[in-house]
Amino acid sequence: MTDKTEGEIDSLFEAPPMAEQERMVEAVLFASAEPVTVRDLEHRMPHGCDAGQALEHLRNRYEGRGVRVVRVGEAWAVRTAPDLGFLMQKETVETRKLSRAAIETLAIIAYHQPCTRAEIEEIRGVSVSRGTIDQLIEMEWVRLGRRRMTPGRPVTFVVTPVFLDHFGLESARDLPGLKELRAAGLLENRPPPGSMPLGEDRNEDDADDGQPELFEEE
Amino acid sequence: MTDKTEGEIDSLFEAPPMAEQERMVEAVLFASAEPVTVRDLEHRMPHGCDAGQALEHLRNRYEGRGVRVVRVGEAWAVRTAPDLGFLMQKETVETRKLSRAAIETLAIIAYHQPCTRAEIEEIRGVSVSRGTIDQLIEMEWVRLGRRRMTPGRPVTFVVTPVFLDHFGLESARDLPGLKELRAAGLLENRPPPGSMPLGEDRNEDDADDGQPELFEEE
Amino acid sequence: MTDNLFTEDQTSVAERLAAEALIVDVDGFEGPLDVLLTLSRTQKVDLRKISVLELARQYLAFVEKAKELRIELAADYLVMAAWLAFLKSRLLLPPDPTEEGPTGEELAAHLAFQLERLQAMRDAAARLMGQDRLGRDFFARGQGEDVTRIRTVTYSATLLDLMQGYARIRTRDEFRPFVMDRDSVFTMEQALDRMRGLIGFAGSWTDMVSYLPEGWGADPMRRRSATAATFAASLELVKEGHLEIKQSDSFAPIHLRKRKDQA
Repeated sequence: MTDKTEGEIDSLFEAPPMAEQERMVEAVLFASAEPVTVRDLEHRMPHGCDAGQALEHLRNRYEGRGVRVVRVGEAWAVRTAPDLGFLMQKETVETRKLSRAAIETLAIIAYHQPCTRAEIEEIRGVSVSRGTIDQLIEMEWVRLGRRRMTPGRPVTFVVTPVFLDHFGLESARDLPGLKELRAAGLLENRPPPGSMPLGEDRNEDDADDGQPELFEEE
Repeated sequence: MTDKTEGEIDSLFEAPPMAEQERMVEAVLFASAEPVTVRDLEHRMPHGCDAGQALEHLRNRYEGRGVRVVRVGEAWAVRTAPDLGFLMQKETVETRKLSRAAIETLAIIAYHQPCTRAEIEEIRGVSVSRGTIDQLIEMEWVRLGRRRMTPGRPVTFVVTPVFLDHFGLESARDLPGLKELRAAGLLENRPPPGSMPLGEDRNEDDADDGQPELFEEE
Repeated sequence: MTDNLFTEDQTSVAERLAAEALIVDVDGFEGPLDVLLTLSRTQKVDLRKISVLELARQYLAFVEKAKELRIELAADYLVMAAWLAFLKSRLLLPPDPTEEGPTGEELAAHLAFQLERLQAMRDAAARLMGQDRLGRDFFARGQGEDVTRIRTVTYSATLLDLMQGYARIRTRDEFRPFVMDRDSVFTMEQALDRMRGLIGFAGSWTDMVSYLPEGWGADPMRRRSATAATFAASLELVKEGHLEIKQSDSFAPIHLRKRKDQA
């Protein structure tokens, strides 16, 4: 032990070869039904491993196969290719039917996040029943975000990684049509001119700031 | 499959290419909660598929990978490679404070090593439970020393390099003596003033002399 | 359901039927904005080119009809009607330069924006629900392999713990002569033991001094210790409810007796 050179000692703690790291990531992702974060991967792998790089290799390897390596927010998971869904009908679990109000509320939260209850109500033009958001939270599709720094410090809602996983989205940025909606100005929280029965006085700056900020965070 | 000659209607029902069949088997094995039989595979796959052959292909493909296609009785399943089982363990480390009895026992062994159980008991003034010394040995802080050449040839205990390492000591001799402990205010626990004529100097020589002598033996 | 009725009407008859259906189904609407969005579809134009004036007329007609049919409309429908009537007047009358606040055009534009945004969100919701979905179109591992949790307990101790531990034992050694000295000390535990045996007989008030152990009365140091211990033990027994204690005056003798309700 005493006369080992630096190099020899180093090699003792050297990370396994990339091919081996890839195997490790493969095993962990396959074993877990839930997405696994890069951090968690590296936590489990031997010291010095680069899970991110191994993931990239693995992702390429599974390109076009029956299962794929997909990104879910900050985490990664193996999922079957969507075109093979027809083979899996046996596995299908009937998901709870969501009400129209719940679906719209979910979409508004997803596209406008972080989004307050007042904003949801402004967009839908009706009050949001307590049960609706509760249901989405219970399904783990929606969670509380940061409080809005406006008078009353209202809570905001954001979508969760479970939501992203369920809809096969890498991040909230990948929501279908998000770019177009934004370009059309339809994701703006445009303040109503003067006072209106449907509107509320909101801080425009805040509305503008809030969105990109949260999307960054996701 | 490509050399089918029976006409166009047949080609409509032609089985998908083997690569596609392999994808299907891959997806089904992955998603299924139970191992899947070849018969069940064929049942799910489009007409004319050869699940057995697709399985063989898939099996070869996973050769040496982080997951394998394994046979479970009559059925097939995807399983992580056995050599990567260590990745499937999540270690949680809980740190607990060593009991007072254990610390005192350890201290006596460290200061008086090599030290017999009878000596420890004499110094502590109470009997030492077997579990206490076992725990210290299990922690690799204490090990058995030479037997004492006295009647009954009792075993002795000494501290280990792991112990020294943990406490940042080069040797047990580095442990501060009583005089230093007192100087450091660690012997604050004085008898009530006036109640006794306890000579504070009484033991000082003893402390200084006693220890080197004991350590010499090691 | 009402959506369909309004997207497919082609003829005036169909429109009329639809309008009636609209009224009959008023409960099925999610508020005035939903009604407005439904009505706006009858204009068959891009929501961006919608005539808000026309929409206001349609809505007011809808509210009128509801009244005729004696359908109770929720307050927010009526508030919207009032607001649209106001908007209509603003749009029809030439702008009054002295009047403050937003112009009719600004208000109309905002309403059009709200309708467009609501429609966009409904479309987005439909697209979202049409995405490939976990458990329907793609699947997670069916048989997750459990991660076994290995719990390791490590014990920690610092050098300070060790030294303090040792110091504790060694100082105990130093106390030994003091411990030897304790033959002049009568402890409260000893006194308690003694008292417990005696109180059964203490039916009437008795001076506490009589409870002092034998041979402890002569030497002042021993007497002090025994008195203090006995007094402390007496208080303890009072606290436990076995004994009553009284002292008539400062420094007067302390009297004890068994508590009456005690067997």
